Amino acid sequence: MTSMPIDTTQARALYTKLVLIREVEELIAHAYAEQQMRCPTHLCVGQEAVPAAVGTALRPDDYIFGTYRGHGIYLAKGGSLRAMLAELYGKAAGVTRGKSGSMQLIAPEVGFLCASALVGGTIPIAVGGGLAAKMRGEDRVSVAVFGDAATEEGVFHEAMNFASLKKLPVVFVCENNFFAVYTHISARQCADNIYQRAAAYDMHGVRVDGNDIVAVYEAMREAVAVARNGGGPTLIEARTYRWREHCGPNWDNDLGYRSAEEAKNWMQQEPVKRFERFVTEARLLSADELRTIRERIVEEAAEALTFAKNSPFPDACELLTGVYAP
Amino acid sequence: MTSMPIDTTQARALYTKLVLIREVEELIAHAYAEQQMRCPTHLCVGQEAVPAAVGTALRPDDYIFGTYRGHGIYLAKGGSLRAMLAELYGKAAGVTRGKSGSMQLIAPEVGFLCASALVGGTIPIAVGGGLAAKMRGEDRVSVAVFGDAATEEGVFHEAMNFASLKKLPVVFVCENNFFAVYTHISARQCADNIYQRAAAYDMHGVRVDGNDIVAVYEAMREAVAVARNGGGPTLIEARTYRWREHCGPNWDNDLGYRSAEEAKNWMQQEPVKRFERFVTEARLLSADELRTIRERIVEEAAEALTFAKNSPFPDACELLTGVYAP
Amino acid sequence: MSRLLTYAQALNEAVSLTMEVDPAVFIIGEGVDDPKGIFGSTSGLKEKFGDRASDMPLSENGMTGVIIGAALAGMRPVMTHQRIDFTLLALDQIVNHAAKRCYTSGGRQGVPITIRCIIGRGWGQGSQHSQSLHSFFAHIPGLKVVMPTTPYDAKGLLIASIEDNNPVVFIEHRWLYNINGQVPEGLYRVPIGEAKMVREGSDLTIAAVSYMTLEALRAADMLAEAGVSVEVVDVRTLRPLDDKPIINSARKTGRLLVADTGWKAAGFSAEIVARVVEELHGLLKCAPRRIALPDCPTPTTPALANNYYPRSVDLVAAVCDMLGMKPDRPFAQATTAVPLDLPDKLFTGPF
Amino acid sequence: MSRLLTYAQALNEAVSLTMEVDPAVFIIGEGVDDPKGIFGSTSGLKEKFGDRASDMPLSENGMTGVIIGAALAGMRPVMTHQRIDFTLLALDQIVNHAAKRCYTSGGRQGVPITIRCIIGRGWGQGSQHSQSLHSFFAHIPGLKVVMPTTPYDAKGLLIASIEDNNPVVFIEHRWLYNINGQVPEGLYRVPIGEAKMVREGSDLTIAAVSYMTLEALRAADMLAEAGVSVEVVDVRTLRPLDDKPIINSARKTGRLLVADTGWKAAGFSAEIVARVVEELHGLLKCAPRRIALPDCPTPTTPALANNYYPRSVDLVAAVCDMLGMKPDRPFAQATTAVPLDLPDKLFTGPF
Ligand SMILES: Cc1ncc(C[n+]2csc(CCOP(=O)(O)OP(=O)(O)O)c2C)c(N)n1
Ligand SMILES: Cc1ncc(C[n+]2csc(CCOP(=O)(O)OP(=O)(O)O)c2C)c(N)n1
Ligand SMILES: [Mg+2]
Ligand SMILES: [Mg+2]
Repeated sequence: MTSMPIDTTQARALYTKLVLIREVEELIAHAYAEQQMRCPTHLCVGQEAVPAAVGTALRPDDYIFGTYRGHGIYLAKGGSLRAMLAELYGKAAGVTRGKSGSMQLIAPEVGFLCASALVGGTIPIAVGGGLAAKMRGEDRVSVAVFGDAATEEGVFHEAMNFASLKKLPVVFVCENNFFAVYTHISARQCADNIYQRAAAYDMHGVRVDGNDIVAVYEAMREAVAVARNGGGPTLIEARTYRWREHCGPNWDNDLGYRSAEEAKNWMQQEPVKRFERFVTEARLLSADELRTIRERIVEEAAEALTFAKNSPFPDACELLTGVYAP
Repeated sequence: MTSMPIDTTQARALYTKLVLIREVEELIAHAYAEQQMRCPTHLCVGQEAVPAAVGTALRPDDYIFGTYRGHGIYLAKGGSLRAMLAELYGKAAGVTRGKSGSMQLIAPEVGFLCASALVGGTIPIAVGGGLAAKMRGEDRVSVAVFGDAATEEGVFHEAMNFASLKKLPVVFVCENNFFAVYTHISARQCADNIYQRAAAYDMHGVRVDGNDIVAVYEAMREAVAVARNGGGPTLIEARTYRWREHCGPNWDNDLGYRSAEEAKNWMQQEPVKRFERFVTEARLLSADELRTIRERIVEEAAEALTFAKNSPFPDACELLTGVYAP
Repeated sequence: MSRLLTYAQALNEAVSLTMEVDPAVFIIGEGVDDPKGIFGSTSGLKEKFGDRASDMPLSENGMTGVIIGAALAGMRPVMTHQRIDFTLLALDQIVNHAAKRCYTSGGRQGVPITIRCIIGRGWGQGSQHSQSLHSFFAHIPGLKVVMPTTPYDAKGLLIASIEDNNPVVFIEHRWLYNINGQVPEGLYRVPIGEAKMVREGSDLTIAAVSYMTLEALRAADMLAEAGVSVEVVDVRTLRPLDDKPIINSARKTGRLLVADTGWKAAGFSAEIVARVVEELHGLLKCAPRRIALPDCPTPTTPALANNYYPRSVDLVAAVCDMLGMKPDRPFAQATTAVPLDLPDKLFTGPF
Repeated sequence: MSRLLTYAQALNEAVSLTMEVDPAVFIIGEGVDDPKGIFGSTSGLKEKFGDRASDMPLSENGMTGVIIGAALAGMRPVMTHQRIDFTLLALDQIVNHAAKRCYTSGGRQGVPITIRCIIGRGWGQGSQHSQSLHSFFAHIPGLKVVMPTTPYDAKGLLIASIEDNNPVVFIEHRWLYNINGQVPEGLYRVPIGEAKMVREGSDLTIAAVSYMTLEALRAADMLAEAGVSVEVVDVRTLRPLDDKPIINSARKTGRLLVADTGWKAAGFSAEIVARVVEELHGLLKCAPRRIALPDCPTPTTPALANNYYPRSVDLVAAVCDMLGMKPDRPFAQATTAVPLDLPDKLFTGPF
């Protein structure tokens, strides 16, 4: 018997985040049709294992930087669920008082420093987080989470070079879901080799099954340990799949840009059930425990949604406030 | 005895371009002190083997795109010497009627389509030349020539990906002289591995001694042949050394940013004498022939300089002409 | 023969027709050949023209360099950006390279590229997806900048842009995509560099940019009921700016209001005000005024975005104020009922 | 204690002093620690502060992202660009990211970065190395933009910029680097957002940006000899723009001339004209006027560049025209003898 990669505490933490992300995203998908969340919303249903594992592998004081598809890492890093849903509803209790909606979530109190609606935008910003940590002699790690298309932007290259040059405590996590909106990676990139590009930057690169939360967690833990101990950056490519449409709550395989079989295959590799099977078979958690965790989350999510719906909008006079920091 | 890599005709062509570039650059260095060439001027003394070989390996209808350090490829591709010197003097007979000086030379009539004072600026532009050729079904090749620092810019990455993705007839030629102004590559890049970055783009990469004109020529001929036959792009890293200051005619090793020994070592690998030794030893060209070629060039250069000095400035009314194409 | 087409259809037809007649024309951009076809404006081109209508990597600066190079090598590329915000990644190529090439070649080289960019608003697009950055481009010699309002102008100006031998930044407002208008079949050009008087009036001139032309026309309708006669000039081309129709109109009416889709400070609306007052000293009956975005990024929540975008009622209020009138209450009520993060159904045309 | 320092020395001292008192401050840029030290403005910092003064790869957009991230993580970075043209590569990070962060965080996050950019001219810098792109930044809410003219202001505004919790674009004119002025020792601040009247006068107001302030002062000297009294306001901060001193001055003199280092169309000078005429309707004695660059890229040859940059004589001519005077010949002769692609020796100060 091979040694168990995770223990019960880790299993519980991973499962909690995994299910939290899934349940919240599904709740949003359901509520979105009411047209009260009036902002572009990019769900990560199907991809939850990546943010859940990444968030679990980090300390609260580590930094993370993400994209417009950011609910997953926001929740996994410990951001307030109520404040996130309130933000989607454009309410004053939202993380940014309704000023940035789903695409630019933040939770600075738990190290989620920023997200961007510009593809690739936060990759170099995350490197800056690593630079700050290193300059101050802290053992903090800074993580950039981004999609496959973000690696086509010049800043990806610039950020990789600088992080490696200065041996910064950075982990680059690419969520490769093979698509940029409706365009397959093969129409955008010269090779399907994202993790191998690390070599060009004298950096370790690793590819993992992004629907296997344990695999992502292990790769992430190793990368974080290396970074924390002064060993410099790592690039992790986690291969996964987005279930719903690029932006919005619907299913869109009928558009014909990807095949039903492909989607079906990926859904058979569904990360939540797969992890449930793993932890129960490994007797890390019982089916009962899983049910309890999920029920608590469902309840919490429903409560947060009600809170968000019922909380007040910001006052009109806030339009011109907060442009500049005092 | 190994087979001879070049024949007499090629040797003559290479030598002619090599000496042309050297003599013209030295002439400029000499005349610059008169302060009549009133524009930033970046000489390529010491690096001549790269442009000379690149230019010789191309057909007149091939495209080339360069940088502000562009005299070499301008001359090697067959640009008019008179028009270049007139340009440096800001005269109406200059290639752009004095409007862009040394940094943005062009010679569209021989395929030198543009240069840029922005580091990295013409790398993607050269890829566009390749795209045009491919779309029209021509067997033309498009060449990007750029410095080591240009590979730090995001557009290098973007251009490499697109050229490889579309298998465009492009050759990327990096003149690695180890410095960006006064900054060594080790302070800017995570590894001294420019040619190896090609692998990340599923592209062939090759490193050559940039002071060995035969080596550059052979690498270039192969890359051009592959590109012309639909085999896609190649990245060539030619390692060489700039003798004089970054911008201007003077020597600047006294500034202390590089060591006298390093410079001396490189000067011992001087490309012109080295090639003279090679062609005479290989009996491709006689010492007499070499002398004749050089004398003709010296004469031609002196004549062109006189022409440039004596030719008239553009009329003041030209300030506002040519902003838009008719 | 003229038909009723949407703005999106008009754009599509312009590209399709130029591609038919000139093999040097091609179109490239993120999503050009995907199922949505840039909100319908590129749908079907892939089927008709194969690789000449293609997607591209997310490499805005590099790909702009690519089309510049293709243009220098004899092609006539069209690029699309689903949001103008993405062009900020490409300004080195657009401003440092494309805009300078003709001049720095001593007039020898043209760069016949057209860069289509969509500006927009609504549904919580927020700070990074709804900027209206046309003043950047209008500032740069060597670029041409057009912002058509009607389907007719969209087609005619896009054809003129593609045929132009210079880099043209072609800016489309997302809320215009569904409006209708009479559009002739076949190739025709609307000349770049001509403003257009779209409504005659005698009391006040509104010079409007892009979508704000529709808000201005609506304001003019509302004001007409109150006996105020407003002249509306659609700027259409920002560079080269055709200031004569605006100056002439302001000379006639004696009052100038500029309605812009962008920010005010150091923005395009300031240029119009400056040009008019430089020409018409002492001839205006009141101070000129600008209606533009408030000086802050775009908020996402509708609670704040509702007050972000100026609309016809704001123009009406400004006009009344400039004329020394008290605006009637009904004006305000007329539009505030419409949800402001979705395109206004009243604005479907035909124009 | 105050000493005579050059502008470059004043900048150097500002960075050095802030680095001494605040360990969060660091400076990074191409050439920061090289033998030339950004024309002397960063010389010695490497020796004093080690890695806190460092060079960087040629990755303008990425490195701007890096300093934004460092700022979000509590640092206070200063970046240098030897030419503002290079910032066009970084506008995505500056405009889409840094400028928006505070607002889109609901006011929770500041981005305390200072981006020093040099604008310049002369010696055939040409189209890609001599642009004056300040109007781009002045257009964007969330940025602050300063352009100091004197060594005193350079030091005080740079300290204020570094201490500011927002992204500040700090623009230095290369031709100011060698001018001299009295500069106090130690930390002091010149507040961001204050224009400054630098010469009192009664006949006409010149609002000048950066280096053009020196040309304006010289023009004022020349005009004083002809009995014309010119008031000069140094704009100093472009965003937030302190328009009151300009408006008050124009109200008093009744005439406004704006002297800018950049292009005219949709540029910063238009904003000043617009603000003044919006406030002073009917109070100006003649039309306002702008002196700015001709509408073309910068030519390299001195034969054309000589006519590209406006100078004191051009200001004098404009002023005379606005006052209905014929300019005296000697004015023109006074400056055309100076070679125009090198900094004017008459402008060394002290200021
Ligand atoms: C710089 C930039 N270019 C284009 C876009 C439009 N866009 C938004 S999301 C997206 C797809 C990005 O794909 P990927 O990075 O793989 O992330 P995913 O959406 O698959 O999670 C595109 C093209 C953008 N937001 N920013
Ligand atoms: C985008 C950009 N950043 C910075 C500069 C300033 N600069 C001019 S040349 C140069 C060095 C470039 O080095 P490299 O690419 O190796 O070419 P080399 O000069 O060595 O031939 C720098 C930093 C520039 N011109 N453009
Ligand atoms: Mg993707
Ligand atoms: Mg170099």
